[in-house]
Formats: sequence, structure tokens, C-alpha cells
Amino acid sequence: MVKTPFILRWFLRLLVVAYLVLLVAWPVSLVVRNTFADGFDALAHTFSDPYVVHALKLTAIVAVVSVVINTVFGVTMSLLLVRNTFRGRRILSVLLDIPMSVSPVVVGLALVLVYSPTQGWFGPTLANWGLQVVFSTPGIVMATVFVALPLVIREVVPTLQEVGDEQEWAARSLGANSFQTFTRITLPSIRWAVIYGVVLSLARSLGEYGAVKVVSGNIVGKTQTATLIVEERYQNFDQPTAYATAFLLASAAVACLVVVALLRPKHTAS
Amino acid sequence: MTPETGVRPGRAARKRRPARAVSALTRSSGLALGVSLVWFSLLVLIPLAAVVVQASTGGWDGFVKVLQNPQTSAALKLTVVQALGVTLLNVVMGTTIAWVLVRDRFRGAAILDVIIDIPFALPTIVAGLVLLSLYGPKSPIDVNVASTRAAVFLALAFVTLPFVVRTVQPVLEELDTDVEEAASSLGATRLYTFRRVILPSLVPAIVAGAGMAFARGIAEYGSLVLLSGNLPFKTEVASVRIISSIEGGNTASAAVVATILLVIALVVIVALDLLQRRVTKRW
Amino acid sequence: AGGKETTIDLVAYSTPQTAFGSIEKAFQKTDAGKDVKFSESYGPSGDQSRAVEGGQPADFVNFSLESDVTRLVDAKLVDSDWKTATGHDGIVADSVVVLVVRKGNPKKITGWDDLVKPGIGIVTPNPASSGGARWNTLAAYGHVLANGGTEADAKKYLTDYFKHAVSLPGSARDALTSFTSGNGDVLVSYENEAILAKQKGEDIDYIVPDQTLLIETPAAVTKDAPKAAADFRDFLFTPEAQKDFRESGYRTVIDGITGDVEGANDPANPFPTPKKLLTVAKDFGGWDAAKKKFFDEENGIVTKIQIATGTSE
Amino acid sequence: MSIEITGVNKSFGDFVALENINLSLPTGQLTALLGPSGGGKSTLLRIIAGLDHADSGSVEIEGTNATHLPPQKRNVGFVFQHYAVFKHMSVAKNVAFGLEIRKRPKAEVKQRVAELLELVHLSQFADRLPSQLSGGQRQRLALARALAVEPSVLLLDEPFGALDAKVRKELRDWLRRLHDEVHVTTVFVTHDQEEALEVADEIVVINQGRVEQVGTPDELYDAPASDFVMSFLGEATTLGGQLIRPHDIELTTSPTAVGAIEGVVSRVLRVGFEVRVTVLTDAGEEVVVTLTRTAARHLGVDTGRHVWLSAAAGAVTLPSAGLPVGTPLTVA
Amino acid sequence: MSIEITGVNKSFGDFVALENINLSLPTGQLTALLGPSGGGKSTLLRIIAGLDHADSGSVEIEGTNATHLPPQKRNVGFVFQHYAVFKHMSVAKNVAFGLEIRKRPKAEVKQRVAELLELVHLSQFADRLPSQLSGGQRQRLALARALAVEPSVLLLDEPFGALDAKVRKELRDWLRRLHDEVHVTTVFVTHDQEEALEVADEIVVINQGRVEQVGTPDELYDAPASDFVMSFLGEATTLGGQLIRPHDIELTTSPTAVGAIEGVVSRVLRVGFEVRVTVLTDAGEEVVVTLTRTAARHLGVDTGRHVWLSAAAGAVTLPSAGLPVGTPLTVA
Ligand SMILES: Nc1ncnc2c1ncn2[C@@H]1O[C@H](COP(=O)(O)OP(=O)(O)OP(=O)(O)O)[C@@H](O)[C@H]1O
Ligand SMILES: Nc1ncnc2c1ncn2[C@@H]1O[C@H](COP(=O)(O)OP(=O)(O)OP(=O)(O)O)[C@@H](O)[C@H]1O
Ligand SMILES: [Mg+2]
Ligand SMILES: [Mg+2]
Ligand SMILES: O=S(=O)([O-])[O-]
Repeated sequence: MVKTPFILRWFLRLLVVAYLVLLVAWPVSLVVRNTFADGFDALAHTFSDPYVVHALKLTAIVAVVSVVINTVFGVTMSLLLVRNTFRGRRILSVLLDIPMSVSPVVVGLALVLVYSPTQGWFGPTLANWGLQVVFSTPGIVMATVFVALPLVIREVVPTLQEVGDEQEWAARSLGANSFQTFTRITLPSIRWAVIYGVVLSLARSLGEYGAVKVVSGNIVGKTQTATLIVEERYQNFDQPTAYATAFLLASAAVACLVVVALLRPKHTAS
Repeated sequence: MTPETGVRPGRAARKRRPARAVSALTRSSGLALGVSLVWFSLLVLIPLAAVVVQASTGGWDGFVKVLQNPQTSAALKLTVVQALGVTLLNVVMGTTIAWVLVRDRFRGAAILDVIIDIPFALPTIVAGLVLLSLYGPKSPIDVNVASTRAAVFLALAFVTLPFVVRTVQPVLEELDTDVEEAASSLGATRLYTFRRVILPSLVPAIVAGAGMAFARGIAEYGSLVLLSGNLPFKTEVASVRIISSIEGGNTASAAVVATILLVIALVVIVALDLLQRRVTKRW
Repeated sequence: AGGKETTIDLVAYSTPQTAFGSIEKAFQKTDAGKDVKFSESYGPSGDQSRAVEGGQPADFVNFSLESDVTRLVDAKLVDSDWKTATGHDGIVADSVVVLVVRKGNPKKITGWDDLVKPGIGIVTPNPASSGGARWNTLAAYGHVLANGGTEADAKKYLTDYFKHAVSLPGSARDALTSFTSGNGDVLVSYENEAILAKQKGEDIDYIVPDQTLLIETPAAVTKDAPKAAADFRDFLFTPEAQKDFRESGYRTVIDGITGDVEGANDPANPFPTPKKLLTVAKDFGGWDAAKKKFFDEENGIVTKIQIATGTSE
Repeated sequence: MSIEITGVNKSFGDFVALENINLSLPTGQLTALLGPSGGGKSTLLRIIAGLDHADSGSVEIEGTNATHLPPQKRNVGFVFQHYAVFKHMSVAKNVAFGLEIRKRPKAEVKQRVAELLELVHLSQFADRLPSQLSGGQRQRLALARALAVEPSVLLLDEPFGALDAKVRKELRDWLRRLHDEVHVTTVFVTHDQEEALEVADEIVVINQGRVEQVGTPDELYDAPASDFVMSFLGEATTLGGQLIRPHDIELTTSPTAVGAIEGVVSRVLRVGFEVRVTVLTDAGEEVVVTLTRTAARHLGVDTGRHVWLSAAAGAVTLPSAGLPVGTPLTVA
Repeated sequence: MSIEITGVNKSFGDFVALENINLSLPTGQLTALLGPSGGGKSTLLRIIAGLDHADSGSVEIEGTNATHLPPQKRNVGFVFQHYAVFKHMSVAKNVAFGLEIRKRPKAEVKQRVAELLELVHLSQFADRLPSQLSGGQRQRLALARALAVEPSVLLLDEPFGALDAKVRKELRDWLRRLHDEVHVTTVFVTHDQEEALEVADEIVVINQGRVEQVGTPDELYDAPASDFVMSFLGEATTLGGQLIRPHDIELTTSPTAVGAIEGVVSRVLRVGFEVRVTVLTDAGEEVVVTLTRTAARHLGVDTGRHVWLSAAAGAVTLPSAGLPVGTPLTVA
């Protein structure tokens, strides 16, 4: 492999380190510092607060469900977009980016407009069937899925294009059906893209506030997610709990990537 | 590795004639497309349609009136300009970061790699708080951007950081190095190789990341409010106008602003897409 | 009620959360509240009201603005006689608009006029996005009238006031956070917020200006609410409950409650009566009129002033 | 008939890659597809394998119409010109892939992979990733992978392209032997005429998307249907306006034969066992004559020597159309 | 000396890819690197080009120590075994790349690209993307791209691997001619012994990371330093335990020569102009003998016929060590 010249390499390194430290590392270190200002007290206190524990659990469930949905949907969509042509493909591709551009409050508003049990387009019907969407967990999941929707697709599509389909055809010729080709050849080739997509979606799902606030009703001990409780606790002067919970959310995103880094083979071939 | 892993002969031709049998949807992919579309409609398209319906209750006049409101149009302008600026920054810095993380795995790079996604996971209030305490009136390095446009920019840079980095990274991982070698043997410097050989392969990923960064940028609110101060005509972003309208009981004009943002996002995403096509064609 | 458990869905704006914590406990000790549980939700007043309108389960609501209850009346979720169903016009707690300053009052703020002196930065929640914050604006405007000024003087003052604003966060609590994080020199807020913040150890002081506005927070029960909800609402007017409100910084709606209030400027005399206390009903013709006059998205005074100050820069 | 191709056409945009191809390849036959670069060989092979679809025409494999069958249902082994090895799998995993898909018992898979790696001399590289292999090693890997599944039809796109003559010959012999033993129908693309002549039962010459000639190696060599086939299969040179093989020219140092063409030796090149003599005739033709080394030594051929050239008895000649073969390219 | 390689070693992990390589390639010489797959040819070429770095040893190009010079400063043209064409650039853009870096005037670039595309027969494909080319076309593109910059050293890794004999010969002749005209120092890897023998001034045989022999084509053919070189350069067979070229065996139908070895013809294969006769000797040796078609016809060689074999006068023989060449591989 061709080496980058020494000076350029160091320049880029310094630039990136400076940028990331100033923009992320330093601010985040404040969260850590505030969390551990009194040693482990804040964390211990946080874990002994049943409402916080409930919120953390709810967030974990919502995040996992949302990530699973978005990953399945995202990978399927990406494959359809890259490996097939059909009418309206490009329009669909553009529409898939739209959820990102919707203000979280509007996401909430939009979901309420359709799924509100009292005024929504479908809400009353669904309520008759006994399905409460808004102000309960399904609504929170929908809002979370909504705001993180394009992440997996936008990760996977470019990589899928770059990898090409030659290896897939080779697998076909060796007798693999579509599913086998996908799981054994395509998925391993795009694994980094999927992993980054999953990590991003997870982080986004953990951190979403605005949309979830609107559709959850923020009912303490029921529909209150971790982010909502951070907001609430901070504003009620319980800053240690707020920071500790925020710290836990950030840690989850980091942990996810650390696991990935550990799983990564020591010298990847290139 | 073979140089043509990217596109197998036949693909380009397929694009030209979409009717070809190779490209036609098989039954199972047709089914998958159907299910995906239903889900996408239930989750995104129908709710957004409801918003647009709300917006159109005031008719065309509703749109004109909202756009004529100087405070709203100022907020829209600020939002778009800042989002574009941040997108540009992300294109440059995001690509650089991805490059350094993938190709220059120096000691400590792993630490940088794991913090990239934190801006997403951090609740917005905490993000706002820590940014404010570092770059606000109490800044330990005497950089006070609070209540200025720079604050909007800073907050947006923070929340949009992961997009370009994370879209470019996997493509760089998969990119074959032999073309880089070919370029350097033809006399290209590292920078030239990057510009002419590597970058074109990254363009789709960069554009995907940029599109999302822009979209998120025009929609963001939570993390920038503490830092920016929401000052009308100065640091007030479009989302605040939406919230104000909702608070003022005027869902229709909130929906109008939301719809305008949707249209702007669509235009920018389509423009980016076209740009990408032109750029990748030209190279 | 024979051991059968009832749950009251309580939806309220953010501030009284602490007060409700102790009031609920007290209520559960009464006969009416024996088997009652609470399911609580707190948030910005307008958001909460709209959520209930949109179908969020609610038996008992408490907002910072009357119009947030009116919305539910219009949605036929609350009976239109909610004001008369109890005494006190449905108002469960009062407060006044105050000026919060940094500890020791380094800028020597004593009243409204000091806010528009050179070099002073004001933090106040954005009246457009925070319904509750509209009290502040009316207070700032009204103090001019109370001093005998004309509407034009008041507009002039309000214009200066917004020129001095360095931060207009989305809600009252965001504004407090912004202020304690270092923004501005003075925060326009509510007395109960200031007291609560001091109780929680924030480094602030507050000034009750000579002319200020009475803040009244209404509560109501919804139509389909269980009887326990009405019992709970009625319980709020008992001295026991009012004492809890008082301890978390509110002014009571019934007389005769005493005791020190920690966090107040003078704990022994926590709620001095301002020289001139304006009310929305008396001085601004009620919320409907005030909303139209000041906060209309097109022609409201505040809207126009914001445009004028914004575009003049 | 194992593979029956009828009226196959294929265009890429305006470009016609295959034009009305009709071929029948009997079961168990070893067929070589031979033709110049860009002639359409890979395209045809891909259509047989189901990796591409013809615009029109049909493909029948072992009696069933396979025109619309997906590749995995055709039981066809394919070696890609560009190998298309699975980058993220080790060498052994690559070879095992097809077997694992077929859910063969673990022990069998292991043994078979070992055998195949042995065959292609890659045993010591079993655990490497493809990126750590040399070009030829990758090609051998691709070959082993395709062979592993014992397909009923083997399609090989330049399977030995990157291999040296020795390994190439080993594998070629092995392929021939495998073929003779199990009678798998095999089609392989090659650009090596000698390879085609030596290994194939039948050769299909493809040029510019059309089949130029189909026949046994001897038929093609002895009775080329066109000057294209003649000059493509083995060397050819022009002697008195006639296309002729350099081996079929008799070179004498005195004008013995009637009508022999006189010329001067302009270049003598020895290539191993052979000697290639270039003669400039008095008519200005550059004729290449190949002699054995013994014959050359015997005749004393040397640059500047006057010689006489004539077609040997029974030599195949064709009128040379168009550009004479070996027209020098201008140095750019 | 144009390229001077001293004491170069290269390992990949534990695997030794190159071991103490010392070579000097004079300016203007055309050198062929020949050797079995995985021998280290590409690795050596990559080290010369600066695309890989030796673990130890030095590389000197045109008198300057290039060991630590980046590739773009070496003015070396490189053709990659896997082409490494720029996927997102048209054919013409690919060829123009190096010229544009050198900021040549637009008109010149255009003309030069046109010339080169003409040379490699790709003119009509100038605007296509590489993904729309056949394998051979891609290789020609890669070749044209490397030639465009007129480097002082040309390194070609199997530049003709995917081309048919005809195009291959054209390009080879062209390369030879270009070389003779501008005397660019050229090193090319090939797996085709005949190509090496025919084109190269000097051949370097590399096996298992070591240089086996360096010499002119004739030296290598006539005086192979080892049985490896002998059997690798041209065919070899064993006759009475001696390695010998099939061409160097005299076949008679009666026991004329003293010490001739008796055997029975087991297989006769005609390959174009030649006939390959396999003889099973009474000692159980399988000997391959090559005859011209005329000679074979003359002698009446046929399966089952008793023949006598002896080494021709002046034939090169070497004691055959280890496995006899052509040991059949077992069908897995
Ligand atoms: N990155 C690598 N890691 C480990 N081994 C490698 C790597 N690259 C090459 N090798 C090994 O080094 C040896 C020499 O490789 P090289 O590519 O030089 O062979 P070659 O002579 O060019 O062969 P071929 O004719 O097949 O292309 C091979 O055995 C190969 O497996
Ligand atoms: N996707 C494509 N778009 C346009 N033309 C194409 C495409 N794929 C192949 N072609 C053209 O079709 C013709 C036949 O290609 P094919 O790959 O079958 O050639 P081939 O005979 O295998 O050649 P080679 O020996 O060089 O591999 C070539 O001229 C090629 O340029
Ligand atoms: Mg081909
Ligand atoms: Mg090689
Ligand atoms: O919570 S408030 O709406 O009163 O700011």
C-alpha cells in the first residue's frame, strides 16, 4: 500500500484530533466529570431510583426494537435500491431521506395527527381494535424509528455499490440461493456499513427527545424514557441523576463501538 | 483483488434500459418492496401527508402569508444557511476524519473512533449544557459564542458530526488499494490520488452523509436552544417558529413551515443527487 | 372505596412537581385518597394541554395558563363549569413575576427600569414558544402602565426590554438553566421558580419588583375522571395542601397559612406584597383579550416589537 | 444434448455483443471457446450460466429449458475471468462454500477441500485471505472453488490465464483426465490457441459476436473456414498473396521447386527448439518461415542469404483478404 | 546500470516471499521475470516500483538510491496484474491520467491518448467505462495507461495475460520495437516461457523467492543451471533417468543407435504442426517425444508401435532429481 507522506499524515492527524477534541471529547468529558464529581454516588443513586431504572429499561427496549426494525428495513431497502431497478426507484430513494429533515416536534405532531386515539386518521379505529399507539410504547417506537430511519440505508447503499455484485454472482453459480447469497456473501461484505448504521441508529434512538416527548406523554414510570428523565431531572435540580443518566446513554453508544472494535480482526486485509 | 468488483459488465447497460430481465424484480424482492413500502407509508408518508394536509387548510395564501412574515422568513433563511454551512464543514472534516480513522490507524485513533457517535446519544439538553459551559460566557478558553450565529453553527456541527464520518468509513474500508497504487505509479502525489481516484469513489457516500447532515441541520432544535438563545432575526431557527405557531394555537402555519422545510430538504437532496451524478460522470 | 384501587392520571406543567409529590402523599392519608394511586406526567404547559387534547389519558390537569384549560373545554374533555365547580375560580396556586439576579446582585438591579440600562442582558423564556412565559411579558408591559405611563411608553419599554434580551429559551425552566449556566445578568421568572432554585442551592437572588403581575395557575378534572380526581382537586384547597404549595414557593389561594419558607429572600416573611399587583383579568381584560392584543402571530404587540427589534439590528 | 443454445442475441445499448448464436454442445464434451479479446466469449459463458440474460433466444441445459432459470438452479460450475473470490473468506472457506451450501457433512467437506487445495497446490495457504495470494494463486483458488461442487456443467472463463506453462499443463491434463473420467460437460474460454488445440474435443471460434467456425481441432487447423480462423489458429503468413502457415513453407537455398519465390533472409530468431526466419521477397513481401533448429543448421540459414520459398505439398492456403497479417503497428 | 537491486528480502509475516535478491538490469534492456505462480515476481516488481517496501536491501534506479522514494517520484510505468484501472473514469480519461498530472497541453494529451488507444485497438471504446469492457480490453487499457507517460522504466506484470496470441504478438512486437527505438528499461513478468524466450534480452528465473538463474534466452535454454530451470523453460521429459527436451529425443522404428531405449507408443497427439508421442519404455518410464508432423508421418508412428529412443547429438540432459516431471496428479 502506498504510504501517505509524513507531514501530510501528521497534519491530518492533528487536524482531526483537534477537531474531535474540541467538538466532542472535551464537552463529553464534562459529562463524565459531572457524573463522577462525587465518586460513584450519582451512579449509585441513579440505579436506586426506580423511575430512572424504569426509564432506562424502556429506553433499552425501545432502542433495541427500533434498531432491529430499522436495520431489517434499511438493509432490505438498500438491496432493493442498488440491486434492482423498478419504477419510482429514484423518487423512493429521495423520499427515504426525508424523515431526517423533519423537526422532532413535527414528527410527533405528524404521528399524533394520524394515530391520536381521539382525533387521528387511524387512531380511533386502532383504539377500537384495542391498539393504543400514541402515548404508549408503540408510539415511542414509531417516533424513534422515524427519526433514525435513513441511517442504515445511507450507510449501506454506498458500500453496496462499491462492493459490486461479482462475488454475489459467484455464490449463485455455486448453488447459493438468494438468502444464502445474502447471508454469506453480501452481508459480510457490507458488515462495516451495517455495523456503523446500527451504532448510529442506536445512538440516535437513545438520544431522541423531541419526537418522543410529544408521542409518549412523558408519563412518569410508564412512558418516560431515559432522555425525558434526563431533561426532567435536570430541570428539577437533580443534576447528578441527569448527568449520570446521560453518561449511561453515551456509554451505551461507546460500548457498542468498543465491542465492534474488539470483534474486528487484528489485521484486516486490504 | 480485481479492479472491477464495483460494477460487473452489464450494470451500466442495465441502467440504460431498465426493462432488462436481469433488473426486473423477482417475486420475493417484489414482496419485500411491497412490505417495505407499506411500512414506510404508515410510518412516514401518511403522517407527513397529514402535516401537508394541515398546511394546505389555509390554501396557497397560507403559504404566502407565512413566508411574508419577516420573522419566519428570517428564521428559514438562517436555518438553511447554517445547515448548508455545517454540511460543507462536514463534507470536509467528516471525510478527513474517516480517512484518518481508516487509513492512519495511529495509537489513540480507536478512542477517537468510539466517541464519534456520542453526539447522537447525548440527550439534547446535556449537549446544550456542556457546549454552553465550554463555549458560553463561562468558557474556560474565553470563547464565548453564546447567543450568536456561531452558536447555531457550533451546535449543528456537534449534532451532525457522525453522518459523513460514518457513511464514508465503510466505503473506505471496502475500497481497493490497487488503484491508488496505479495512480502513484503514474506520478500522482498522495493528494492528487485522493482527489482524482479515491474521492470519486467516496462521492456517493459523502453525498449520502451530507444529505442527512443537511436534513438534520434544518430540523434541529433541542441542542442549540441553550447556546443560541433563540433570538428572533438573529439566532432563531425554523423549528422554533414551528413550536411557536403550535403554542400560539396555529397548527396550520406550523404545518406550513414544516412543509416548506420538507420541500427545501427535498430540493437539496435531489440537487446533491444530481451533483453526485454529474461529478461521478465527469471524473 | 372498599379497597378497590383507583389511579388518577395527573397531567401538569413542570413547576409544581415537587409540590404535588408531597400533596399526593398527604391526600393518600385521607379517607378519599386511601386507595388512590397517581400516574404523573409533567412538561411545558401548552405541550401537556395539547397532549390531553390529542388523547393522552388525564383525570386531573394543572396548567400554568387558563387558556390551556380552555383548550380542553373546547375539546369537550373538561366541563365548561370547571371554574365554578370549586371555589377560587379553579386557581390552585399563585405566584408573581420576579427578577432573578446573580448572588449578591452585582449589577444592582432593583426594578424593571434597571433591566434596560446599558450593559444589562436579559434572559426570559420566549413568549412565543412558552405559554407560561407570557406572564413575564405582560408584567414588563404592565409595570409601565402601573406607574402611570401610556401604552406608547409601555411599548417603548417592551421594545428596549427585548433589545436587551440575550437569550429567549423555549420554556421557563430552559431559561433558568440558561441563566445559571452564565447567560445574561437578569432572568425574568416566577417567584416560586426562584425560591425552588434557591432551595436547591443555585447561586441566585431575586427581587420582587414594586409593580408586578399575579400569576394564577388553574386546575381541573376531566369529564370521565373518577370521583377520586375531583376529591383530589378539592383536597388542593385544604390548608394541608396549600401549605405544601407554599413550601415549594407558591403563594397560597387561601388565607391563614403561615410558616417559614426556605429559599425565600426572607424566610420569615417569604411573600411580601408588592406595591402594585396587576392581574390579567383586571389589567388586561382576561387571557383571551391579552392573547389577541399581545401575542397574535400577525398583529400582536409582542410580535411587532420582536420584528422591530430584530430588523433594526 | 447437454447444452443447446438457440438464436441467442445480446446487446449492450447499441453495441451488439452476441449475434444469433446457435450451438449444441453434447454431454461430456470438452469445448473451447476461442476468439479475440472482446469477441463475446465471456458474455456467452455468462448467459449459459444464467449470470446474464440474452435479449432473445434460449438456453437449454440437460434437456430442460434454462433460459429463465436462476444460476443456482443450473448446477453449473463457473470460473470467473476475474476470479471473483470471496474476499472475506479464507482460501479453505472459499472452496468449501459450495459444499456447505449443499449441506454436505463436515468431514466430507474438509476432506474434499483438502484434496482440491492439494490439486491446485494451495494446501499451505488454506488459512490465508485472498488478498494475501498472488495472482496465479487466486486463479487456482477460483478453479478449486468451482470444481468443488462437481457440477454437471463446468464453465471456465480463462481458467489458466495467469498460470505458467507448467502448472497450466498439469491442471489442463488434470481437467482432461477428470473430464474423461466423469464426463462432465465442459466449456472453457481460452486465448491460448495451443491450449485449445491440445485439450478440446471441439473448438468454437467466436469473433465480433458471431460464431466463425465450429469443429474439432484438426478440422479447424487443416480446413479453416476463413482467413480469420486460419490466422487466429496458429501462426500464418502471406506467401505470394496466399495465407499459409510458416511451418508449411519449404525453404531451400537454391531454386529447386517450380514457381518458388525468391527472397533474402532479413532476420533469424531462435525460439527454443524452433527457428523463425523472416524473408523479404523480391516482391516486397515479408514472409515468416518456421524451421526446426536442426533443419536451419543444416541449411545454413543466415541474415542476408538468398533463399527460395514454396508451399509444401498438402499445405493449407487461403487467399489473404484485407490487411496482411503482421502489419507493423506504428509506435505511438 | 539502470536498476540495481541489492540484498532485497521481503517477508509477509513468517512467509518469506523474497530472499536475498541481487540483480542488475542495464539501461535499455528488456528483461523477463519468469517463474512459477507465487514465486515472488509481482512482489519484486512492486518493490522496484515503490509500491511495496523491502524488509532489507536497496533499490537503485538510474543511479539514484530509490529505496525510500515514493512511487510517484520514480518515473516508473507499471502495469498491474489485475489491471487496477480507474473504475469511475472513461477509457480515455484513464489513459490521460498520467499526462494530466504532468500538465501536458490539452491538445497533446488528446492526440497521445488517441494514438495509444489506436495501438491497443480500443479507439472505439474511448468513452466507455471500464466496467463495460471485456477482460482483455481492460488489460489493454491498463497497458496503454502505463505507456502514456513514457516512463524511464517500464514494469509490466503479466501485461498480455488475458490476450489471445494474435493481439499478444502484435503488442509484443510493438513493445520490442518501442524498446529498440527509445531504449526504455523494461521488466516484464510473464508466465509464458515462449514469450520470454522470444522477446527478452535477458531472463530472470525466480522460484520460491530466490533467483534460480539469470541469462540470455539461449543460455537458459541450452545450459539450464538446474533441473528446475530446464523443466520450467520449455518442455522436458525423462529418458533413462535423465531430464531431456522432447525435441532432443531421436525416435527410430528400429534399434539403430547404441544404448537406445526400447518402448511402445502409448498415445499420439497432434497439436497443429507438431505431433506429441508418448512412449512407455520397457523400464516403465513415460517419455514424451515431439516430432514434426512430416517426421511422424514419415516414420509411421502409431499407438502400439515398438520404437527406440535416444538422445540426439548435442542434446542437453540433466540428471532428473526428485519427482519426475509430469507425474500425474490424482483426480480428487
Ligand atoms: N499480503 C500478503 N500476505 C501474505 N503473503 C503474501 C502477500 N502477498 C503475497 N504473498 C505471498 O507471497 C508469495 C509471492 O507473491 P507474488 O504475488 O510475488 O507471486 P507471483 O510470483 O507474482 O505469482 P503469480 O504468478 O501467481 O502472480 C506468494 O506465495 C503469495 O502468497
Ligand atoms: N456492460 C457492458 N456494456 C457495454 N459493453 C459491454 C459490456 N460488457 C461487455 N461489453 C462489450 O461486449 C463485448 C464482448 O465482451 P466479452 O466480455 O464477452 O468479451 P470476451 O470475448 O470475453 O473478451 P476477453 O477475451 O477480452 O475477455 C466487448 O467488446 C465488450 O466491450
Ligand atoms: Mg472475457
Ligand atoms: Mg503475480
Ligand atoms: O413550562 S412553561 O410553559 O410554563 O414554560
